Amino acid sequence: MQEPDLITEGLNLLILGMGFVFVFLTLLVVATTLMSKSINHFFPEAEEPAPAKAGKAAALPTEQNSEVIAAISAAIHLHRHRNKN
Amino acid sequence: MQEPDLITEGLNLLILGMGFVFVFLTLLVVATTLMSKSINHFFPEAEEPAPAKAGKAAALPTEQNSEVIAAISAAIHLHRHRNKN
Amino acid sequence: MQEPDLITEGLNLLILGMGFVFVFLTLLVVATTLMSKSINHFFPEAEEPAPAKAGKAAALPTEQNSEVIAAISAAIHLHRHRNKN
Amino acid sequence: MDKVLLLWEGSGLYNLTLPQFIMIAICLVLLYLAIAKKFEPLLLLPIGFGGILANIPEAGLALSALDQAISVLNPETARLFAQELGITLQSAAEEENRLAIKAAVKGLEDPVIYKNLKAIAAAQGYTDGMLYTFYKVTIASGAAPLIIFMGVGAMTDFGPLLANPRTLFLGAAAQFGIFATVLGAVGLSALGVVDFNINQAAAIGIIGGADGPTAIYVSSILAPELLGAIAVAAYSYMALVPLIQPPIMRALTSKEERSIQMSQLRPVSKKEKIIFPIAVLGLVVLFLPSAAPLLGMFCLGNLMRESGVVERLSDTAQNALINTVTIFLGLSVGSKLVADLFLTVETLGILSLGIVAFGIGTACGVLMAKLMNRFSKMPINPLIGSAGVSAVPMAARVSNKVGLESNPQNFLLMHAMGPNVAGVIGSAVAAGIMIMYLG
Amino acid sequence: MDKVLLLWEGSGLYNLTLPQFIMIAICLVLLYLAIAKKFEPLLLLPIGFGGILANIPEAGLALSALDQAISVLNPETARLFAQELGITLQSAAEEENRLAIKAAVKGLEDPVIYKNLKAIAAAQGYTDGMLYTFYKVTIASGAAPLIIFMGVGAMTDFGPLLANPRTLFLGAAAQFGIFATVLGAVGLSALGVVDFNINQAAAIGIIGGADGPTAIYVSSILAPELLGAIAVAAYSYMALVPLIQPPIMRALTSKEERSIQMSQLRPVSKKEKIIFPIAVLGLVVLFLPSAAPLLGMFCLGNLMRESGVVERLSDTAQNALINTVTIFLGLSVGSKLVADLFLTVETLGILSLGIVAFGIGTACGVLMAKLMNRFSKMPINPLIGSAGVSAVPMAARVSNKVGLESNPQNFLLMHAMGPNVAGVIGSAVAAGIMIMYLG
Amino acid sequence: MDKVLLLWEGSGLYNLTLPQFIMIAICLVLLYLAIAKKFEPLLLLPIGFGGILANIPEAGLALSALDQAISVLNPETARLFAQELGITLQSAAEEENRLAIKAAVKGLEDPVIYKNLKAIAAAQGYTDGMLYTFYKVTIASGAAPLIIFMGVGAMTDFGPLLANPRTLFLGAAAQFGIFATVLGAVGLSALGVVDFNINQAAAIGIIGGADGPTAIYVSSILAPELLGAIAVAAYSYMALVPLIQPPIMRALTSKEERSIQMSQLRPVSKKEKIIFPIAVLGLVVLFLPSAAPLLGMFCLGNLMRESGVVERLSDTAQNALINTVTIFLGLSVGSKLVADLFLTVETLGILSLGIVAFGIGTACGVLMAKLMNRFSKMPINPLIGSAGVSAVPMAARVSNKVGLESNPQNFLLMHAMGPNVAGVIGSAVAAGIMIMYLG
Ligand code: NA
Ligand code: NA
Ligand code: NA
Repeated sequence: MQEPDLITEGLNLLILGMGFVFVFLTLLVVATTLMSKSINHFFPEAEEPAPAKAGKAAALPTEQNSEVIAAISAAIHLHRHRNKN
Repeated sequence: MQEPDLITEGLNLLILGMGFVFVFLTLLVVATTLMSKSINHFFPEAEEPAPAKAGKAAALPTEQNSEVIAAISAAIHLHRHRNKN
Repeated sequence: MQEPDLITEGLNLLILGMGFVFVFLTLLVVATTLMSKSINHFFPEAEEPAPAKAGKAAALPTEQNSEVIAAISAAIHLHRHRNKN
Repeated sequence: MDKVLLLWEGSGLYNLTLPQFIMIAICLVLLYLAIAKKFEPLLLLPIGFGGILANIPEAGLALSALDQAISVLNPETARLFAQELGITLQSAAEEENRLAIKAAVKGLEDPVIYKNLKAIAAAQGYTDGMLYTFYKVTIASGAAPLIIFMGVGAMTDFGPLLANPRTLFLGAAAQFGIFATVLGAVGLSALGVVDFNINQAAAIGIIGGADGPTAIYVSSILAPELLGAIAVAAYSYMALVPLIQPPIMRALTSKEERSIQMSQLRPVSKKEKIIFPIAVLGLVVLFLPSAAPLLGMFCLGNLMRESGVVERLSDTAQNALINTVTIFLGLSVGSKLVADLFLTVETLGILSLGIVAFGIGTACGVLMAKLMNRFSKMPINPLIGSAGVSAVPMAARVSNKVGLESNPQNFLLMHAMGPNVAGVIGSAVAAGIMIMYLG
Repeated sequence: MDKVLLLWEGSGLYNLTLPQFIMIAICLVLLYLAIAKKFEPLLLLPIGFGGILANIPEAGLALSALDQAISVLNPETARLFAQELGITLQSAAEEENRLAIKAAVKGLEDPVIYKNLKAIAAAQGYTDGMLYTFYKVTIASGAAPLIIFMGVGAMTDFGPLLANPRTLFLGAAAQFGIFATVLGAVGLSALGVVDFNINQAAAIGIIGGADGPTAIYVSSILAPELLGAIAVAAYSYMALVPLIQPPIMRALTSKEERSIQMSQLRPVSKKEKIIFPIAVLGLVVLFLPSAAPLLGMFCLGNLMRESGVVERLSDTAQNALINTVTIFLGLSVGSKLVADLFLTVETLGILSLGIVAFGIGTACGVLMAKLMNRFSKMPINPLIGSAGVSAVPMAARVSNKVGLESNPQNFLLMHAMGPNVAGVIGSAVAAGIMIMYLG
Repeated sequence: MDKVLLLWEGSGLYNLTLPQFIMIAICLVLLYLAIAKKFEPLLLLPIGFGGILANIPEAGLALSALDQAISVLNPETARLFAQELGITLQSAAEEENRLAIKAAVKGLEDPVIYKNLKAIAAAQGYTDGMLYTFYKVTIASGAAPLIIFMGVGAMTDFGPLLANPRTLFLGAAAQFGIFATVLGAVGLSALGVVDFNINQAAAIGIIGGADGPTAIYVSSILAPELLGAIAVAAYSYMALVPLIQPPIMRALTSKEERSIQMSQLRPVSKKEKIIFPIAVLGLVVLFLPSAAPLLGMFCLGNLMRESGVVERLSDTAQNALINTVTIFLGLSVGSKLVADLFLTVETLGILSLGIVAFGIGTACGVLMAKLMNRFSKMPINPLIGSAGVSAVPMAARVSNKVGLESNPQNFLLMHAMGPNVAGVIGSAVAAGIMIMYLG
């Protein structure tokens, strides 16, 4: 008796599971599409993505960059100094 | 009967708390002033703070700096090389 | 009665411990030597160590280097520009 | 088909209650403030997100295994619980049995039976919800606010304070907001508006300390049931400092006072900075042992920073460690934003009292600065008094900004950093007194 | 001399069993694959190493204190255990007593007695093995896979998915591999080949999700005894994706289909990226509360990334935190590679079913893409369907590579990233359904 | 006014005992050494700070909830404890009742009653002290020293050892310091000077291993009550290596021996470095399972380093993870510096024996090198023998420095790194034997 039950359970899980996965992701497609459309309609921002990205990249390493720039300045100073001699 | 007790407790806490906060921070003012005076008297170190700060900044990124310097040298080398042509 | 037992235990531990440490590390010497010999025999790789090391050093900071190089390029550009004036 | 029904009956849409819906909306507002308005995003983003998770119906993320077992009691578990509790379940209806057991557990006094119930729930396959686990590890253990306080210590520069130690008095005066709010809370209770006991009143007062980890630490000890509202109030009002403080500062000062220029701060030697955290710790040892966890970890962080010999530890305390703990602390605070804890009239009381606390603290700081100005040779701009509430470094920036309005050459930022960090010490001292007196 | 004998009798060489030897050899193969072949080394290196540690004879690193006490039962502990269990030890032979107690503990139903036995073992000086401790803290608590999932969320860019949301269907179709494998597992059981119950079958199926943390999370809830084999299978097959997928992809598509060029993806605004994780969370709240831990942490990580206001938290979630958790997760998974759990016919079943799951998932993704192509104006290259199994970012790279073979100008990588991350969501949804239905 | 009295009676000044004062002074000396003299500051700074916190009167930071409940026993808790313990409290005086209960708890054998007492204390509102919590999580669990050892493994380059494997013998010989010290400790006990049992003697001996995590791990298992003194001794003497070793090294060698130039080390291939940690693990599996936690984690760290495929994990193990654990390990060790554990004649014994252990280890390393020189073709400078005690990398630097004194062209640093890391393996092996024999 146990085997048929097990297979039934497996089939149930298959149908229920795939059904729900599709329902859920379909809802997500709908939600995402609506969301994107309304955002692009109400807040049309042609140029935003690019600066946003750049902003992110620049956020953390500022301190580092200043060090780097200091090092470079020093190196260039040295380089000019040596060139003179 | 409970309400007056609660208010008394609140008043107690107010008087005791503010009193103790002032006592504690006054002691801290005294301790800090004495500490600073004795340190500046026994170890007069006009120039220490600045190198201390520099030392701290330089502590960790040494390894990084060497990389940076290597990169700079390479770049400058390239730059000189290109200038020649 | 307890003291002599304790000393016996200490002596036991000394003999057993030092004995085993030597046995273990001797086995390790043997294993290591055999391992090194067979590796260098079957995979003679005169030049591997160096690139391996370089590879390791280069693994993580790639992203960083690109930043550094961008910074350097900017600095050099600036430097050339200023030299012109 | 039964199974589809099961899925539907287990769905959020089917089970969502109005209070849960309202809480989720509130949490979305918190996320909006954190992201779009940059309201203390490091804390309010995880708090808001955790709040949403905590209110997902049927997920039980904020419940312990025992609470979950009781909330969805199956007959077998009910039987075992009843046996352990020594009660008999007469009713045929499962729901009545569930309520009987719930009431019996609530009234339970014997901790050994309680432990056994927990063991039974675990054996029946119930597990602690994710947020409950995070709460237990980070806040109930007391560890997370202390670790964050260590990181804050490692980020704090006591230089401006050491250059002008009298600014500690400003940090003391601003704590009046804390204790006045306690009085306000017990007053509201006496009037019958809300019902706070003295411990809850003290935990609410600490909002006036304007210091997140201190507020969370104190309320986790004195009134964990209010922790969600208190933390949200504390962080929100800290973000609102640029709106709350300036009107009060302007009302209490004349234009001449606001234009006072302060003399430049003397340089502070490395030795002084190293000894200062040890001196603070010494005073804690001598006078206020109950503040030892908070101020101890704060001083440890600062000593790691200033000693200069453990850069790696200081660096980790300021970055990887504090960031990790912040994520889980935020989620854990969010776990206290469940509807039945938050949607109460008490929360409204907390939010109202909290803003009063900020206002009183600001006013007392400014007034104290004016008072000190009478007795001192060195001039003190009263605007730096408001920075005594803490809210580091926002309050110091506000002092600077209001100062610049009156005198464009008057840079108060460094002078305001003294009372600003003094306020952190002051509220930790106040926290220690409350824990000692009530804990 | 007795002591030398003791040392010898306590040595690994004296106690090593053949199954332990085989397991150590298998783990060395895992290390070889991780290091020399770069098979998902971040996980397989610690898993393989943990597996060796778990199989060291006499070390008991993967055993709890109670298990250790039972495995080397001394007479005094035996007496105390027998007293607590309420059994009488008649036998003079210690080994017989040990087996009697072992059987009694195995058959024990009362969780309170179980707790007491643990207390007795601890009082007798037995301690949890190192790997057991790691397992308890990281996996049994559920925390580690969730924290890793948060980090993965913080590393994921949903831009390509948002630019073309229909690719979510590909991520849905590829989950068929999961459920088909469940059916295969119960089928094998029905045939009597192996003996899986429905929970075990579900945990095996999730291998087809091609997502490590999800697989570990699900099997830790539904079938912890199979966790070692399932995790090894999941990560190994993820590493083998470049070998498994291309033949299936080629068999199901014509050269023309493989050469289809897709139109360039539109730019996606920052606002869309911020709202997307909140939208996913909203659907979880409404429809699938049981997926809240997994998808909640994933969305939190992604929101931290995209909001741009908590860079420090996002950075820690992607680096120090996820790396730390990965080390201990790997070792903990390794603790389930002990011989008596792994060297079974079930493991062979799991390994066979796992690769079938990958194959079916791949095929369904490709077929779904072909189906969508019939009904859609915008052309879809069916090769990106295979990326719907997840295995981020390997599967997307495979789509790109196979695409380039047919048309050297056809760069599918970005297009394949959409279904690729959709597959992550898809398998988390599938995981939620399984946990709800069976957990 | 009563309340002010309460504040005063709760203050540290009122309650500070002389022993606590002395301990705080000792901890300040540790901080001074760490900061001003750079004595192993990464550990000694948190240890010293933790020691101060542990000795704050009335704060109870190093006490468990149960210990706190007993130390400030209120009548209600006393009644509940007495009931659980099955004793009757006849006395009217609370202090007598307290002592009666304290004695009963100390003599308690039944772990179940002990667990129940803990539950009662928690229910009465007592909580574990902060340092006690840290100790429980980091050291009592065994995790922290092992995680640090993993980080040390990830920082260790076995290249010099692999280029000259015979230096392993130097690392073996230097462990004589460990076992000789054990003998010394039992000898002192036999003479009645102090009272160490064999487990305590073994834990003291491990100081001679000159390896912090190993010393902490071993003493947490064999003699947790001595952990504070042992850790302080181990780290202090490691910092003093440049003072302790050179006189011994000079006394045992002639100027000619010290001037011996060693041939340059051969380059070691990446493959050898990858296989070495696996080979060490293999020997552990075969011969010394009890060393598996220590050497296993060490080898894992080294394999992560050398394999080159898990850079992120290796990087985290060497930085964020080891730093975090170091902070809490240090504080936890500090929690064992409470006056009644530390201010004993045993501590003086430990400190004396510890330095003897370092001396003997150094001497044996040097003598072994001289012995090897007799039988070997390749010359060995006996100065590198002293590096066999571990104390990485300080001892190797000392070898180099003393070598340069005799011959300014003689750079011994790389040659000394071989025995230096061999000493780490050697003392972990010794630790394994002790745990096996006594644990
Ligand atoms: Na404050
Ligand atoms: Na998937
Ligand atoms: Na050693």
